[in-house]
Amino acid sequence: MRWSAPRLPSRSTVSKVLMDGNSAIAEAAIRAGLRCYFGYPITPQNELTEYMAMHLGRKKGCTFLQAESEVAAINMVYGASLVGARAMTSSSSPGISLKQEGISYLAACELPAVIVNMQRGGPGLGSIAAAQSDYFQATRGGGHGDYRTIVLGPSSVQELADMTMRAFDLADKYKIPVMILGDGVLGQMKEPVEFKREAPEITPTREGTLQGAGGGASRIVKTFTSNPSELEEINWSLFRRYQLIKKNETTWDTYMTDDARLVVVAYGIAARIARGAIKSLRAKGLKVGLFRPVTLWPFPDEPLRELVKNVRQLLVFEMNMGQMIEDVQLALAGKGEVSFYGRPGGVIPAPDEVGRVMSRLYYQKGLK
Amino acid sequence: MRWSAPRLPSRSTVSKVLMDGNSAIAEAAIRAGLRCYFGYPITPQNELTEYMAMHLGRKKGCTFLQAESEVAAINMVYGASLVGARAMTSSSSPGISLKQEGISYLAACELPAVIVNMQRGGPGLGSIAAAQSDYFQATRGGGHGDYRTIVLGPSSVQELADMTMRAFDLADKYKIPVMILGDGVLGQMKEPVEFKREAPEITPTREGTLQGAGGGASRIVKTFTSNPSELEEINWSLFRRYQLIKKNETTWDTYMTDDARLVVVAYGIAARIARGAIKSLRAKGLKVGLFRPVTLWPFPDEPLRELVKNVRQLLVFEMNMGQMIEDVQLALAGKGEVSFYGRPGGVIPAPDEVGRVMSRLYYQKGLK
Amino acid sequence: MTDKTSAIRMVKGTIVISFEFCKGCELCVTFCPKHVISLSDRINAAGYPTATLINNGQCTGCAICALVCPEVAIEVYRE
Amino acid sequence: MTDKTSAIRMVKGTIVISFEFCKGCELCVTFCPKHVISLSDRINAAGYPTATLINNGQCTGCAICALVCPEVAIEVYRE
Amino acid sequence: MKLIYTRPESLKKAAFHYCPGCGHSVAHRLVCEVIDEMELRGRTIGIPPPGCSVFAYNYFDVDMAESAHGRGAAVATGIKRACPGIIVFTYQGDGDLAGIGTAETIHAANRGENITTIFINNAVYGMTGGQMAPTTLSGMKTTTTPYGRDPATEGRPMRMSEMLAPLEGVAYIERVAISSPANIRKAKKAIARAFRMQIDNRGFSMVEILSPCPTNWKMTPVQSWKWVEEEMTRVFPPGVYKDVTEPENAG
Amino acid sequence: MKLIYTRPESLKKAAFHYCPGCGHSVAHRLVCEVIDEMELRGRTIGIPPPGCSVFAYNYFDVDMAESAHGRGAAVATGIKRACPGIIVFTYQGDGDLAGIGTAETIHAANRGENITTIFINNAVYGMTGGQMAPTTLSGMKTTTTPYGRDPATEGRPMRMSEMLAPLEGVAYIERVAISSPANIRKAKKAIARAFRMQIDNRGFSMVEILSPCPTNWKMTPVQSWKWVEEEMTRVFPPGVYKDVTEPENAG
Amino acid sequence: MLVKMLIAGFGGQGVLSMGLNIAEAAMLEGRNVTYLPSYGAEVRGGTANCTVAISDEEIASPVASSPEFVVAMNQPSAIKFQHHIQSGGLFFLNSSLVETEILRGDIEIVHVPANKMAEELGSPKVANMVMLGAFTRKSGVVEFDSVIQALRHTLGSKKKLIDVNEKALVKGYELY
Amino acid sequence: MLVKMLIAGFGGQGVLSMGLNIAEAAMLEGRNVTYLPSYGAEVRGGTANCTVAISDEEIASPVASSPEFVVAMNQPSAIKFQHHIQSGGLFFLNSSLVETEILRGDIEIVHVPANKMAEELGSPKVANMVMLGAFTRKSGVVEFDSVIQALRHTLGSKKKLIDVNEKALVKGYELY
Ligand SMILES: Cc1ncc(C[n+]2csc(CCOP(=O)(O)OP(=O)(O)O)c2C)c(N)n1
Ligand SMILES: Cc1ncc(C[n+]2csc(CCOP(=O)(O)OP(=O)(O)O)c2C)c(N)n1
Ligand code: SF4
Ligand code: SF4
Ligand code: SF4
Ligand code: SF4
Ligand code: SF4
Ligand code: SF4
Ligand SMILES: [Mg+2]
Ligand SMILES: [Mg+2]
Repeated sequence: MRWSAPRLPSRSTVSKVLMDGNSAIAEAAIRAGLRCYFGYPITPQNELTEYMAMHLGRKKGCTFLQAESEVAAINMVYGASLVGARAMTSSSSPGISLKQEGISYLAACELPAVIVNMQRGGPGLGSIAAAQSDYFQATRGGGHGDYRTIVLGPSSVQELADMTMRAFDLADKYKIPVMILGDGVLGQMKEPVEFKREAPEITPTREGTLQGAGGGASRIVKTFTSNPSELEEINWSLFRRYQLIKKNETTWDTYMTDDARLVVVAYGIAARIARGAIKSLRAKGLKVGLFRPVTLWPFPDEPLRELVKNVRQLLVFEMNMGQMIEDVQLALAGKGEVSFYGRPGGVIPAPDEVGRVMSRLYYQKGLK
Repeated sequence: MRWSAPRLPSRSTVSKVLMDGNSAIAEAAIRAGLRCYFGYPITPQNELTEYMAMHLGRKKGCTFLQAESEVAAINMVYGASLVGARAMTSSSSPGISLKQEGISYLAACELPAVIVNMQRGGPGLGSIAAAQSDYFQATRGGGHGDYRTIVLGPSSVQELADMTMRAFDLADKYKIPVMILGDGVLGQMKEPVEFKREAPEITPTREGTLQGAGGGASRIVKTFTSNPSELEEINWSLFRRYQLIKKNETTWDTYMTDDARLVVVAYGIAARIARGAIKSLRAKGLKVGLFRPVTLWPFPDEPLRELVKNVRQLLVFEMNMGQMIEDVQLALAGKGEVSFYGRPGGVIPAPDEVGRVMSRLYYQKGLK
Repeated sequence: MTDKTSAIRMVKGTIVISFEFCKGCELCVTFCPKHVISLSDRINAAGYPTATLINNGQCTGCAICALVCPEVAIEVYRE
Repeated sequence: MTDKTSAIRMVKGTIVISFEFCKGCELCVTFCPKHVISLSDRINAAGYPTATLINNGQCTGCAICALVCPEVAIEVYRE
Repeated sequence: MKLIYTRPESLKKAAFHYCPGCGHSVAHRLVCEVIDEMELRGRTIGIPPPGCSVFAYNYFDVDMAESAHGRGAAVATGIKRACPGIIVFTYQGDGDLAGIGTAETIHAANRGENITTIFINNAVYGMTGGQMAPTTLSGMKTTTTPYGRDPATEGRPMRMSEMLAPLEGVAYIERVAISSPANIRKAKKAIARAFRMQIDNRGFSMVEILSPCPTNWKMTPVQSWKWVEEEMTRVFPPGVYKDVTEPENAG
Repeated sequence: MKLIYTRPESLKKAAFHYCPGCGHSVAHRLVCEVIDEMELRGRTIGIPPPGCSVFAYNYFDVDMAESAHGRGAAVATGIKRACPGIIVFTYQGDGDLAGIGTAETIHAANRGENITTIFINNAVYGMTGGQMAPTTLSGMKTTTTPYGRDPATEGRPMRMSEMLAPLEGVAYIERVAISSPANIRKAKKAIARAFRMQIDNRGFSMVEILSPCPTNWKMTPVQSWKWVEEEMTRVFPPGVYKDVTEPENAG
Repeated sequence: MLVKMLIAGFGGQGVLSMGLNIAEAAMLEGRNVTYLPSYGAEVRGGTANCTVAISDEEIASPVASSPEFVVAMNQPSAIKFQHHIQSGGLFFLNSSLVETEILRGDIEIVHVPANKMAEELGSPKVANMVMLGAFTRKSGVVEFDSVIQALRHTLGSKKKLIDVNEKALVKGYELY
Repeated sequence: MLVKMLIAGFGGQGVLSMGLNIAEAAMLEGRNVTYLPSYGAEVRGGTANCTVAISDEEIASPVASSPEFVVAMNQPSAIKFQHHIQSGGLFFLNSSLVETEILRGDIEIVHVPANKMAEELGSPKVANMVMLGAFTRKSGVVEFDSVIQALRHTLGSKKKLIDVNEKALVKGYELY
């Protein structure tokens, strides 16, 4: 057969590009009006930093800066956020540990910021493979003191992009640091992605931030409070904000739960794998479904409680030794029955494997 | 009345000395065979560092070193523990956040170490008053990856001393970092204390540690594992150790729970305050008691579950916005009824105040 | 400004020491080239003995006292 | 040592290059003062073309090749 | 008579919480005088540290934002990069700048961040009760060197001005002392010069101020000032360590 | 014929995972040769970093323990303080030592910790894919300086040997280059000298090794060696920066 | 019985050592005791205070929100703490330095011209010991003997110091 | 239908761009696709691989533990990955470099002398394109047109490069 060069009509889904998750976050952040990015190299999130170097650094009025460490980077974010710029940093597990003090300060000073954690296996230097073992750290605050950050758990490159935009909006709305809790695979894999906003010409400046006092009264941003009662009131006022966030922003997703007898609870890449497993099992007639927390904090406990009114058997599936399961158990308060399947250390189980665990449980528990 | 100088018979309880909690930890650590202390100043734990400067630094073969930062200090502890020395660091909330990466490494490398956190109000720089708001960080691992540390919650100067000795023994026994979770008041207050061990002449060296290979095979201590399956196995083997610790070392304390209708769950200084409140309420005929977790991790969930077989009403009292309450709820899985009273930010409520909360609850819930 | 200040008389220079701000550190006392400041036994609300101008006629208004005063407690006047 | 090595003949000096360790970086080729090493087209298991001694008689056993070889792939012999 | 000296405008009318004779108070005033004279109040942000000067925002009548311990240079970097038009100064102790903040300080200086650092070297960790600082003198007793700093195990005092000056991003570094009227005048000039560098976009500027801490040195205020003048300056010689606008000190 | 050169005993018989032409491999061998010749194998602990050399423990046949990124000097301090009889060396990259580990390095040096640091300066973060390091040359392209390092915003390359040498705790610092047979010989001598300082309890010793990274520099091995010789040494001049045993370099 | 006391004054007035002395004395008597100094940033302000609790039973909290006894060695402390004292409590005032009128009628006020008496003894530094003597006598929380013994224990071998301190203690004790 | 493929070889052989090309082609066809490169420390070892999954439905996991198609551009990859292929799968071997006997009987083996053919074209670098051409033809996972279009999109304006790559693609495509 002879082949002659084709003149193809463009069949492409024009607006989509094939992009890795890390770059997609970067592009989405730029389109969300990011002004300052401060990062430090660590696998598996380097593409994010490098994309910023390439694209943000040359944007008018914007800054890309490779900091000398993760500690410096988060404190630079603090500085940029102080003056109202949309600011961001990214890292992976060990680097995120080093940012904990800084995150606690951001939370204390009510400063918006977006922090990306592309988790890898741990503890210690661990592995650079994808894992979900920083769930506790992200949702309980690995830093000191009573505070929370909003934590988003995307499970595709498209969601990384969308949630990055949402993260900036939430951060500004509630004056709170927002963490995107991804993992190595999400960061590295390429998928078609569509960006739903155009980058603004001029990056926005949050109102009411320090800009120099001008002719007016000078302002103070501080966290040190020598009077405990005063600090207590600050703590409670943060708490009230957290309650509000819980009320307004809790997000989750379900898949085939309507008639399900067994529901998997999973987030991020694990949720996606579970979904694949569910599809296969449904084809075999098993009534299985998925409950996916999208905001990991606030955790969707109310909807989960609703769910167990109909579904008794849950399977929490995480790529760790069992962390989110505590939130599930807290939500259920003894209702329903919760099993666990975990693969820590960076092992990414195939949908089939998860499917086998599910069907075993399905038969064991007599759900047939 | 004229007074003439007395020749008193010594009525003193000879073996006791009046000592602040921070110094008591230091003295106990030295008697437990501490060889290396690495610290960095932060209120309210400076007396600990200063005691070490005064007493450990001059001990033969021992080292006191003020590090350039908390990050350096925890990594020096890592080094000293690598070669089998009993090693320790101490700090308070913000400084502990900075140690999270190092703690994760210690856990990953199965290296014993003792870490003291004299908590203060947070987040951010917060206040230097006593608080309990690092419970999540301590018990969930503020660092990255799947790991645990043993966490002890003393509530008197005597216990600080005793638990410090226990901490070193536990750390060595299970090759795990152990955290003493105190608070500013415990560190600062003086009480009579008795030390139950004499300091060894020569500080011990743990066996099987790196010492140079000698004539034998060289050894490796590492956490980086490029193969996820290998790392997974490491994670599970840690997990099995954690299960063992849970089985063997879970410790708790109860006070007047036998016939109690309302039981307060509290640890550390809060437990002590609650005890005072209970004493008064008992005098008024209210059947109230105290359940005190002594190991915060492993949390005594089994004993708590036992307890709620007889006591329906619990009141969790913490000097924070609600952290340990999650462990209580997880333990109970919906059994019993759990109320919460929290004072964050460094406020230390009086026993009377806690007593009022208790009695209000007592009557409200019809426990009379 | 504050309630209790050293009196001002008409001379070449003079100073006004804030009774409330002074902490009695004696730096002005030490550095005044004319030795015209001294610590009094008047204790302020913060518990400090306070400095006072003892020989107003000699003050040149050189402002050295103000320069060294850590509490910014001294105002200087000159003809 | 390894299975495939350059042959040794009796000369003033000679070298043995490990076929498995060599990564074909050509540093020995570049620095050998006698220009007696060259890259062959034999590819080892790691996928690298490997160096080989091409003119054994000229080798002085100066060990410069071993000094620069990053892979410690070269053993040097001298009379 | 004319009022010829009074409190600068950008210094709030509040009593300092510092100990009698403390150098922080003087440094505060000097910075405020410079800010007033250069008319920078409206476009300046100051970054105070944890340390005795943690409450500096109660005195400086400019926008102020606290930094985490040691991270002043990083915070200032973030501000300046986001808003290059703002004049940013950090105010840092020796524990803060030369201890925990070593990396942030050196790298900001090396990058030539266009910020100004007021570095208060009082040879101790003041706020936390007088522990050894990186700048503590050899043999000096502190609460963590109760037998005197031993150079063999604790090293010798770190000289930050000397260490930073050679970095190419540094525009200006001068070490001054709060120890006498003459030296206080010099200190003010140095501060003004440092701000000038920032206004002119010349890069990193720092004034190291040798500063008495009578409380932790266990001296009277007057003794402590004398000690700065006579002892500290021996180990930390005052002077201009870098000035890119003057050929002989351009480094 | 006599075997006159073969693999040093304390270098395991394993193929390196490094790229062809990488300087790490050479540095490993030299350190092992020195360890063998000084008969230190039995009482040495090495501290490799995260970085391309993270697997160094697969090659060095001495006790080895990984450190967290940048904390080599702190870990070594802990070891040496606990067991002064052990010979401790850290092996660190430029990102590790001059970036995140700046504070630990400077303070260990200032304290005169009796440890030896092998500092591999390859002007990039090798392991993570060739990002800018503090030592990246001005104008040099890396993955985070795609348009070349801009001194105006990213600073100029940091010279660690120059910065550390003046510290009084430092006994010995030399900068060498892996770029030619002669320079490799010098490198080995420097390494031996550094260990000698430690054995003699003289304080902190460091050998900075300019080291080719052909992969991230996008060069052939031979080009990369030449680049070290011709370009890197211009910015980082080789030489002895401190030697307390030689009057003229005693600092 | 649980008693709590708060002792306050300027940093240099020795209020912490007064508290410590009482605490040591109580310990020597074999009783439970806690001593809690005020700490941290406030210390810079120039004032200091400490709390001592003594009991034959376990002490729940070392903090005293409403102590039975308050000692105010200076004016600011007198103003600040007068409202903290329990009804029926004792308020010890260093009348050499305190000028404030105390307006509460439900507490007993004990005036001790501590500085004046110390100066009379030729050592102005021992005003705190004068106060301690008076406090011991009027409060009765610890035995005078125990206070002396605690003092000796604290001062150790410094014989000269012990003498002058003891003298001051006695003088205060004999005031009432 | 979900298909997964793994492409492996030495770092310099262009295995990642091969995978990317297929992924781009699939995207142009409007299908779901994931592309996952091997990353991190292993890359130092000199080998690289990537996985592409293509489906008309959502793709659950970008990882392929048992892909339908495996391309081995060198000997180590051939050895390492032969056991990963699904029964009935296709194993593409760069026969210019692979000498191993494949022992499995349940898979089909496709020999492509990619290096040899590339050299014949005068550009040894395009061995990967030769293989890609053959792969497209034999696997049928994407249209050849899409591969070409993806290639053009990737290479952009580099006309000369496009030409030689296209030639190699065609050559491989026409092999079967
Ligand atoms: C992470 C962290 N570690 C420790 C502290 C405690 N701390 C507060 S200020 C300070 C240092 C004060 O010394 P210096 O910087 O010299 O300032 P000075 O008080 O002497 O002016 C320390 C260690 C803290 N707030 N945060
Ligand atoms: C806290 C932390 N941050 C980041 C990393 C990722 N990381 C691993 S090695 C490295 C730097 C490598 O560069 P360099 O030190 O120059 O060594 P090289 O690879 O060039 O030899 C980085 C940033 C990490 N492991 N830990
Ligand atoms: S102005 Fe000069 S002369 Fe007058 S009091 Fe002050 S220092 Fe003395
Ligand atoms: S210098 Fe100021 S604070 Fe000090 S004594 Fe004089 S007026 Fe008072
Ligand atoms: S020993 Fe010398 S002459 Fe012989 S091959 Fe090696 S470099 Fe060339
Ligand atoms: S120097 Fe070594 S690795 Fe490089 S080509 Fe020569 S023998 Fe091979
Ligand atoms: S402790 Fe020292 S530095 Fe702090 S306020 Fe007092 S004198 Fe100043
Ligand atoms: S990336 Fe560079 S430093 Fe790392 S192994 Fe390859 S050549 Fe060596
Ligand atoms: Mg200081
Ligand atoms: Mg490097």
